[in-house]
Amino acid sequence: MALTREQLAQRVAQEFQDGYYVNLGIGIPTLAANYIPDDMQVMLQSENGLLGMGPFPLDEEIDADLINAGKQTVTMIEGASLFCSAQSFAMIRGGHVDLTVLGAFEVDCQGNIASYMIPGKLIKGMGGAMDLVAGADNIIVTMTHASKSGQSKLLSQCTLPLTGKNCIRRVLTDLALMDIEGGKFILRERAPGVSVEEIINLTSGELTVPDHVPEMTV
Amino acid sequence: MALTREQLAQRVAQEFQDGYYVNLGIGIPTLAANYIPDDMQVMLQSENGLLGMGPFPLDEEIDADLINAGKQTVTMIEGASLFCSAQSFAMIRGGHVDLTVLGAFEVDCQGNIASYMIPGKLIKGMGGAMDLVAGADNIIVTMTHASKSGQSKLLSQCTLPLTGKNCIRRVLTDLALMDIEGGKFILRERAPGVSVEEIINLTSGELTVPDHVPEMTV
Amino acid sequence: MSGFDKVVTSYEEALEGLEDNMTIIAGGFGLCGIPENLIKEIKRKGTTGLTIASNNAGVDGKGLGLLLEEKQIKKMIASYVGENALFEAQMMSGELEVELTPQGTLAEKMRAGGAGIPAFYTATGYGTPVGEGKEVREFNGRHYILEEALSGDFAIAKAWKADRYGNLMFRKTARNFNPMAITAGKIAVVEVEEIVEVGQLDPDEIHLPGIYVNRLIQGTFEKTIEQRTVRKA
Amino acid sequence: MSGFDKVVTSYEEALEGLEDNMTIIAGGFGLCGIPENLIKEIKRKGTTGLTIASNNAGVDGKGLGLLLEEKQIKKMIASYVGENALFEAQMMSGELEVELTPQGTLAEKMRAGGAGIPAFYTATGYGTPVGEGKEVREFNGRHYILEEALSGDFAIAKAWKADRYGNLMFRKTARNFNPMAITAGKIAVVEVEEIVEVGQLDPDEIHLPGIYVNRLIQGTFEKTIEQRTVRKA
Repeated sequence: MALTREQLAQRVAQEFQDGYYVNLGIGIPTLAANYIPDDMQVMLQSENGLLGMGPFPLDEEIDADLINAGKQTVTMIEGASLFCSAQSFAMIRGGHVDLTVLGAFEVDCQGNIASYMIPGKLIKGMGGAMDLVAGADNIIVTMTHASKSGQSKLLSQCTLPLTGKNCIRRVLTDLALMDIEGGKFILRERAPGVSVEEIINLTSGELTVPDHVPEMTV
Repeated sequence: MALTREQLAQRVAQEFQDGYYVNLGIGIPTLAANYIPDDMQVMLQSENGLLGMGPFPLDEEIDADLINAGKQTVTMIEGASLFCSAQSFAMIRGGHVDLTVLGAFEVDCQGNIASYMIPGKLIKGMGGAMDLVAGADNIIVTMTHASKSGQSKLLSQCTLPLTGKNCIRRVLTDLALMDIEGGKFILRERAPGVSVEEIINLTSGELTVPDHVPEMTV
Repeated sequence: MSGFDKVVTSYEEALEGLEDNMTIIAGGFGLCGIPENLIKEIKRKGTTGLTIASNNAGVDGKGLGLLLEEKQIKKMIASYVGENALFEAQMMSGELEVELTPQGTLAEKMRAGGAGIPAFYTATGYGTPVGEGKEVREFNGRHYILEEALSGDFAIAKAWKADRYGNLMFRKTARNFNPMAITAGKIAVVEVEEIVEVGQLDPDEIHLPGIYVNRLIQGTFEKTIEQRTVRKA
Repeated sequence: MSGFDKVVTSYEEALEGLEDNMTIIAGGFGLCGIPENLIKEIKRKGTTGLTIASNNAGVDGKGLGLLLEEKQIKKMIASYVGENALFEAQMMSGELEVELTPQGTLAEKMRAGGAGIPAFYTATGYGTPVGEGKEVREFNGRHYILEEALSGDFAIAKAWKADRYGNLMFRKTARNFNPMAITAGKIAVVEVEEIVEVGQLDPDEIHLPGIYVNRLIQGTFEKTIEQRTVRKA
């Protein structure tokens, strides 16, 4: 079975390590914050100028001056800090954030990512995504493995305008966890109940399948 | 008579305008702070990270954490602000300081300045001087007109390594106030009792002398 | 003797000298920390042909969205413009020129504009449409593109508290682009919630020194929330 | 679960991993805001062949002057080195390599090193010995030189107050180069006068977020004054 949004978030959370500073994109990545293990501290960076983002506020705690990068009202945890956008992206561009998780439209086996623009259709802008993919060594892209019509999103070459070139090393889809190495996808884990054949069929870019591909634990 | 140090400082202070942010170099420039007119507010920038420098402290006010760029203990005026060196030089390099006053070994009629190094003899470093001369539109260089042995310091071309190229427009010496325009020194004022001839004799670079050269008021 | 007192008492005075076809650098992220009254004054003035650099373009009827209604903006330099139907319509019709700039690059371009750095290299945007036509250079085996500084005839920004000399403090994530935007404006106009007397702010706690501020005005703010999200007690 | 607690309890632990021939970025201006105990620990360790970037090189017997005594420094990157006879002697004899860097360029190079900016243009130093061998480029009719970022294996710095997560506050002009130095170190070690519990610092008043800090230690400081100047009451 393909992973649900919650299961994707759970699997993302398995990448967290104690003491990690993490930037989570809008959508599924943000959900991963709900699955931080109890014996672990992870601090969330919001690129609009907050390190140490907490949960959504109680109704009476709402503060228009305290939002996240998705413009949602949020809170701060103890030990949080606030700063300007230049400092925030100094942190990101300078490689000080330990893990970045974000969504995409397409990823290819060169590590290219397209996530911000569908020409003639969707022109919203890249926000902080280009800085995030250029600044982080450790990035996980989360997305569905294929479009609703069954077109693979894991390509030999991205077809949409790129957000970043040769910067993605790990992709988590609803079907599989894959690394990108030497111009190939490498199948690391499959979603529970999903066969290797199904993943091969829905992966358009070159794919290496090790002898043993364990099921994810979610 | 050649101007005294105090008179030089007084003449420098005549360049101040109400609301000016000013960076004063070590030596005579610093003395100019003593001659800020009573009906005028001038704020002193110290490039180690202080805007709004006050007078030296009383003995009981001394604070090792509060010094100026000459490493002297200082105080802050009301309305002062503190910041890091990157911010301090963003201010300087970005042209936000209204007036910079600094000393020099030599100035030439191309607006070049040499102030930080005598090869084989004095190698202390440029500190913030190169940033100051590159960042300010409005700079006054103060120095003696000639060396003790009578060698002019106002040259057609600097002989010492440069602190900045083509950046000086105004020089105040113990004998004269001069502007630099179109590759020439222009004599604007002479020290009380100093003749135009004396200035001409001690100025090595090309000098334009207007018909009327008033005496300074100091 | 006005000295360093930056306070003006009307929004008209705050934006005196703003003319058609000028460039404005604006602070704010979404509708958070935007100079909302200064934007309203630009609408009232009717200044047109503006180039505006701001992370976002407001929403319909709020923030910079107000200036889109009257077609006062000729060009937007922004990182994300997804919340504004009017914006999309004007962009698609070609009435509005748009220069999409990555958020961190935009922040750094503003900072550079204020700090006398004419250009810098960044890996952000290399190999993407953002990098097209820009110089590429390798440092330590990695590719970077050259980005130039941004500065404007005016900066408009919002801070929380200021003293009369224009020393500024910001509040929470309403800080965002405001400090850099201010440094990048030839005439920097800042509106704040509270102006205190000189000497009331701790010099160590000032976020941006008053040297960057030309005009200061106290206003009242709507502070519209874009995405009101709460949790249950 | 150590999480974000950066506190170490000995100077030995604070500089664990510092080896011969490494590069260190150091905070401080003159003797103000220098990491004096970390410097003493480097002397005790006897690490040699060091390249150190710091605005100044201490004075005889104080600050980085301590490391000159033992000839532990191979190369200094500094803007002003005029207070140190030992320094001058070692430089003149060729034992010590010196790269004189304008103060503002040095600050910006450290900031760039921490911020992922590999290089930037500045007018500072154009047409001077500092510009020799560096690329010159014109922007808007003015000449600028290309300066590259600085970063180090270690950063050593001094702050005033910190929480256990390494969120830092500096005091008065002891801030100087410390924030940028910290961002430019692969391992950033900060000594402070006081460590408080997490939650004690106002997030809006933190000068540098703890994300840049790897190790934090509380020390006691001599705070030598170089030029004690007073006025009469």
